Amino acid sequence: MTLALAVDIGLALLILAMAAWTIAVRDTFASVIGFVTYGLLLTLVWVRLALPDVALTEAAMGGGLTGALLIGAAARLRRTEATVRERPGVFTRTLAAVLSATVTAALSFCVLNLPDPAPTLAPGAAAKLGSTGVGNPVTAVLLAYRSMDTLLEAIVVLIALFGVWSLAHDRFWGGCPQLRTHADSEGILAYFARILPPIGIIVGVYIFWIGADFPGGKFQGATILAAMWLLVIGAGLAHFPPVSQAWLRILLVAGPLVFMAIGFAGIVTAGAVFAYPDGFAKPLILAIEIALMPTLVLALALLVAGAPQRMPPQ
Amino acid sequence: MKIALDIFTIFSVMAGAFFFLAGTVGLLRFPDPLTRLHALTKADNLGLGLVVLGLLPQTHWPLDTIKLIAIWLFALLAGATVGQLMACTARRGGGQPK
Amino acid sequence: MNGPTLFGLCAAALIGFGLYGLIVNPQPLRKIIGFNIIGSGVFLLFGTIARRGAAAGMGGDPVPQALLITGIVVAFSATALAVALLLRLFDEGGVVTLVSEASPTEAKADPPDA
Amino acid sequence: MTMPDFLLSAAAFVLVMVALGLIRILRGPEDVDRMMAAQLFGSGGIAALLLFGVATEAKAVIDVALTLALLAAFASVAFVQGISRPDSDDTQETRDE
Repeated sequence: MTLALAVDIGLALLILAMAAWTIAVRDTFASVIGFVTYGLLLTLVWVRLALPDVALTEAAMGGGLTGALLIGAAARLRRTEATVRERPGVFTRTLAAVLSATVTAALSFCVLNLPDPAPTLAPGAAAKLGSTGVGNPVTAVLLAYRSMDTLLEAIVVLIALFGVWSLAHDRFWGGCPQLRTHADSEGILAYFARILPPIGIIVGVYIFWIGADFPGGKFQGATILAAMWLLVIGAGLAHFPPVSQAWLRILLVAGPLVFMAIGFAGIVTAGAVFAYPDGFAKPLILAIEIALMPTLVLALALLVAGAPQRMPPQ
Repeated sequence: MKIALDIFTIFSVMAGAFFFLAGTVGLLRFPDPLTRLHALTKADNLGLGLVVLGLLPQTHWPLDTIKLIAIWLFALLAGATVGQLMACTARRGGGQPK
Repeated sequence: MNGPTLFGLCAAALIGFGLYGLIVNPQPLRKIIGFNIIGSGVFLLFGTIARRGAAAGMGGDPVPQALLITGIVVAFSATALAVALLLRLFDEGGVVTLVSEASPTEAKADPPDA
Repeated sequence: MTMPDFLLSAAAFVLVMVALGLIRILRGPEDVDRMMAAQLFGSGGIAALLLFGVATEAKAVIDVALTLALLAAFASVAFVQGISRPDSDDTQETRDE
């Protein structure tokens, strides 16, 4: 037990040091590298807290998409960020430090005074788990008990994507997003991008599939699949489709639409919005997940890709 | 048989841990990026490989065993790719010289 | 002191660090990173609460866990939107800073220290 | 010392080792060095997760390690692509040594 606590303390100190360095370092590129490592440390913390579903999400997001997004942005902004050397003066920094320390102190006070025994919804979630047909309580919360949240989340992801698209120049409206690539098709990266994605797709679908009964699920699986797609494009083996393509737009909205249709059908079949009729919970949950999957894969990858930057070749 | 497998696990995991030690020492002590890269890839391939090898007898056949082997293969592939790409970048000047 | 409490305090400190970085760093990309560190601190606080709610044979309360997963995905989407805004700003003006020439008087009244 | 205890100690040891490697992130001097430290920390983290997962029989941890291993090269690939500018001196890469 003492070993476990020692590991926890070491991990906590390490993550604090990493966060402090990420904020304090002068070079933006170095800061982004620090943040990628910080995400990895966070994954270890989730495992130590025995929250494997969250750890999987963090591993896929932090390891794959967030790193690619921030590193890409830092690379494009490199020249300008280097010129910004000035920092706020002593007064501003002192004020900021005092404010931050106050917030930390207040939150620490709250953490030390959390009610004991802790309130929990776990027994309630466990009691009705049988009626949903899924074995993983987190999946049950996401798609049965609080499915409204999940629907709104998918819509938020889509709205963010539309926001990104709307930032395109007028002349590129409806065009293709682009990653920074310069790889030749014979290089090591192209080789890597030919070998890894087929296996990666299997892993992604596996993580998605076991989500019904074990830690995993559509968000984690979709993130892995999106990362594989980005890898293929980043190696120059494929290109993003123009965002004006009909199939792309249909797949993007299909997930939320199926979700909503099943949700509102609940009024007729089960007497409440987002209620599932007896005995049909599992197949309906599965239908929603399968419909959401392409939406999430495309939306997450296109969010990393950013606004359209060129018109498709005629 | 169980004892023999356990001893195998202990030795293999310790050897793997040693390579992580060596990788860290190399990363900290070697003078230039290319030699550091060599230390890094040693830890990647051998350190993780030996840990995986040592853990194989302790896992449940077949799914966990296959996953463990897959993890090592991913790490090998990633290590080889990253090693080459980083070496090219390092030769070019390692990005931004300070 | 146990694991969850320790990481709860760690989360409080992370939120403070992130807030400081958000205020002090002039580069917008650094502000985005600072904001993400605040976000991860909030998630960790939430995770502490989830872990404390371990019951009924589960390692943690599943409701905060599900909200955490939702939160991580939404935080990524917001970050992507922020980065896209930043890159567009860069394309328009070629400069991305929220201080510099816009407020030279402030720099004079409050000189950067050595 | 039982097998789980040994595996947990080994996990802690590997974690301490790669955490020490993070000093390279602090010191640099170049971004490549920093990225290498991040990469080493990635594989060390995977090894620690596996040791931890097998020791505690937590099967999901192996899936976390699988995800991390699958995406292990991702940040480094993005880094290398970001750092080399397509519009400048990429073509003379091999000659100027």
